[in-house]
Amino acid sequence: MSIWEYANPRRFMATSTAVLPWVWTAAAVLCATGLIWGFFFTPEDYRMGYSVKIIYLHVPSAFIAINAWFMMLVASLIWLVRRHHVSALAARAAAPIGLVMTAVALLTGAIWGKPMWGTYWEWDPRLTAFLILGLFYLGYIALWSAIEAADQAADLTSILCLVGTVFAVLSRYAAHFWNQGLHQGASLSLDAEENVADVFWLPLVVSLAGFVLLFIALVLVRTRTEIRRRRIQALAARERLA
Amino acid sequence: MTLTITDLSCRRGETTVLHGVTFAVGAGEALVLRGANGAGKTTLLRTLAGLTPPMTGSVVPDLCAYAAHADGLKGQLTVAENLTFWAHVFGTRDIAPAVVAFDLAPLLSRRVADLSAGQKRRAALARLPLTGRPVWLLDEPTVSLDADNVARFAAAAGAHLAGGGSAVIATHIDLGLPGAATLDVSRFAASHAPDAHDPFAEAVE
Amino acid sequence: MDLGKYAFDILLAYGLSGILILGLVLQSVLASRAARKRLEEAEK
Amino acid sequence: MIALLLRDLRLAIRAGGGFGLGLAFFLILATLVPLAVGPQPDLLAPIAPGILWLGALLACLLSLDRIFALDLDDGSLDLLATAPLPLEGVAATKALAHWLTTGLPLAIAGPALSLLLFMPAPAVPWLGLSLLLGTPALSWIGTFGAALTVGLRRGSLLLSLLVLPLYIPTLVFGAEVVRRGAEGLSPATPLALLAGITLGCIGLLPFATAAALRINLK
Repeated sequence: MSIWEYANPRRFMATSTAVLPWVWTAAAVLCATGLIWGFFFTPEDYRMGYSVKIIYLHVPSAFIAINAWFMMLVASLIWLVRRHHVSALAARAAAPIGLVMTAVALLTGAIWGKPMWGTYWEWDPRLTAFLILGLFYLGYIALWSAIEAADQAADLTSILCLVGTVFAVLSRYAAHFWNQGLHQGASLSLDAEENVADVFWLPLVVSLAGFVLLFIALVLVRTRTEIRRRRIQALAARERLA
Repeated sequence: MTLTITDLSCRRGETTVLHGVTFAVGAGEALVLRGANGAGKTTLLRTLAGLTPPMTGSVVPDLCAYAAHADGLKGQLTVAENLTFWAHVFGTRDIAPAVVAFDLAPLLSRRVADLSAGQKRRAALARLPLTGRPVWLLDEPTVSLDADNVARFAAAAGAHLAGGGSAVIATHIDLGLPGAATLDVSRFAASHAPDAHDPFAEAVE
Repeated sequence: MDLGKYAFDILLAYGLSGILILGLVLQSVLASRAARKRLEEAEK
Repeated sequence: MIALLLRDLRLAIRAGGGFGLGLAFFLILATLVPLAVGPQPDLLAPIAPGILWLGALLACLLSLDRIFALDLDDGSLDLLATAPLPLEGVAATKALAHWLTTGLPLAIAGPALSLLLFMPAPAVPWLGLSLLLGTPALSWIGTFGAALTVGLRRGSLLLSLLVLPLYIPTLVFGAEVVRRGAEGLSPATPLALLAGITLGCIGLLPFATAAALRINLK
């Protein structure tokens, strides 16, 4: 059986109906475990004090914010190359999630930045790049909602996503070039010991996994909504013809 | 030069409007498209012009010259400038024959914005011979033309046919073209049965 | 429990993020329900 | 394609073509900034590079929605798409025409306007050069945005929302060139990056623009 069978809306609906409760449950359990563990059962960081607890929201949301865009990029490519409608709709479904996650990452970053750096906002390249990412999400969502014909909207937003990715990466480098910044390096890497101590790292990984599952659940739910909307449109179009 | 179309399906937006369109127009022949508003005449012409890709079947590129409702003329430019521009774009150099055929000589140095609707229409149709393409696709070419101008247009179209060209015309009036066949596009109206190309044509759950 | 001098910041971060994310979840689920209802009506 | 370029240039300079609107906007902006922030040279000089680049960017944005919308309305775009020209060529020609009527005048006017904002003298040639190198990218990106939104009602607001984020790298490197020039540093690196962005846009974006046009003409 080929993976592309899931690209059939009917097949996708059936599979997602079966899978969704499990994904929701797993997402809720992991998010709750990670966040509660992080919030109640981790010690103070010697440098940042208890403010380090914000990391359990900040890092996962930033991770999702970036990877939601990559998911949209892949889904757009699949739509452009193989014309699978579900793929285009999944890209559409992921955009608002990416936007909210970007907002959460920026918000938690700002709140964390105040005690650490003494300011809510700093034109640090990472922060700037996230702000720019948010703008790209806004443009993408605006283009989707502006075009009525669904396939045309899918085509145009896919092209925007491809071009936008190139410019988003360029903007990231531009921001880095423009201001060297005070944000610490990525806190999650393979040699985690060096960056974040184990006590903080384990709950962080759990909460990260929870956010990933939450993202999957949300994408599934929203894609189902989009598929149903398309079906409603198709029915309306048939009614007009008849 | 014969335009042969076999089993063409055309769509407007995401709905298949025409299905199984089959016809042939030979050199010197004209095909008049009939059908109620919304039957798909414009859709068929746009598909033949290569603007809308067909769902099934194929069209030959660069064979047809398309003239739509919109004139494709710039109001701020003179008639001569407009025609010369289109001649350059299509790689023909001489606008004189077209000017003669549509009797545009007195209007050449006038701005298009200052022309009457009928004159504008004539200038727009004069673009067709400039394309140097054998098949003319005309969407309601006689809209806003009075009887005189209709006759002038019919004469120009007749000359095009006599010269071995052909034409597909969506029109409601009889142009009296020699060798004109009529095709009612509603014959090809896509059935309302589910469309095999559209995964949303059947219930999704 | 004592969150030290950053208690307000931490709670604010968790609170606002919670509102945003739960809002998104709620909106997604409600939109999904609405679409399902409208589709059921349309299919009839 | 030369015929198309000449036609677009001719249309721009004929009455109602909008040539010079961008330039006038640029001039007004350079006048309004001192009125808003105060006339002190030590206040204006450091922000002059940024203001001028931002002004150029917004002036470019003003005329973007005309690039394809007028041709779509009068049917020319349909005809161009059926013409033997490749649509990519049409896209590139349109962008070039936009640059010649908007970007190039801005690049020429920029150094003159920099006097109004007390920009340090060593930075003035860098401003001209960076605008000359950077504004083509603005036109090419803008043409892409115009192709995406060509069929839409109220497309021009959406166009700004789509295009402005894409302008960010150009703006950053362009303004950085001038800032470094003003501080007496070597602007070679941002200048090279700016030129790289422009070359990339000129080489690749017409394909995306043509793809968007084809979808919109369907």
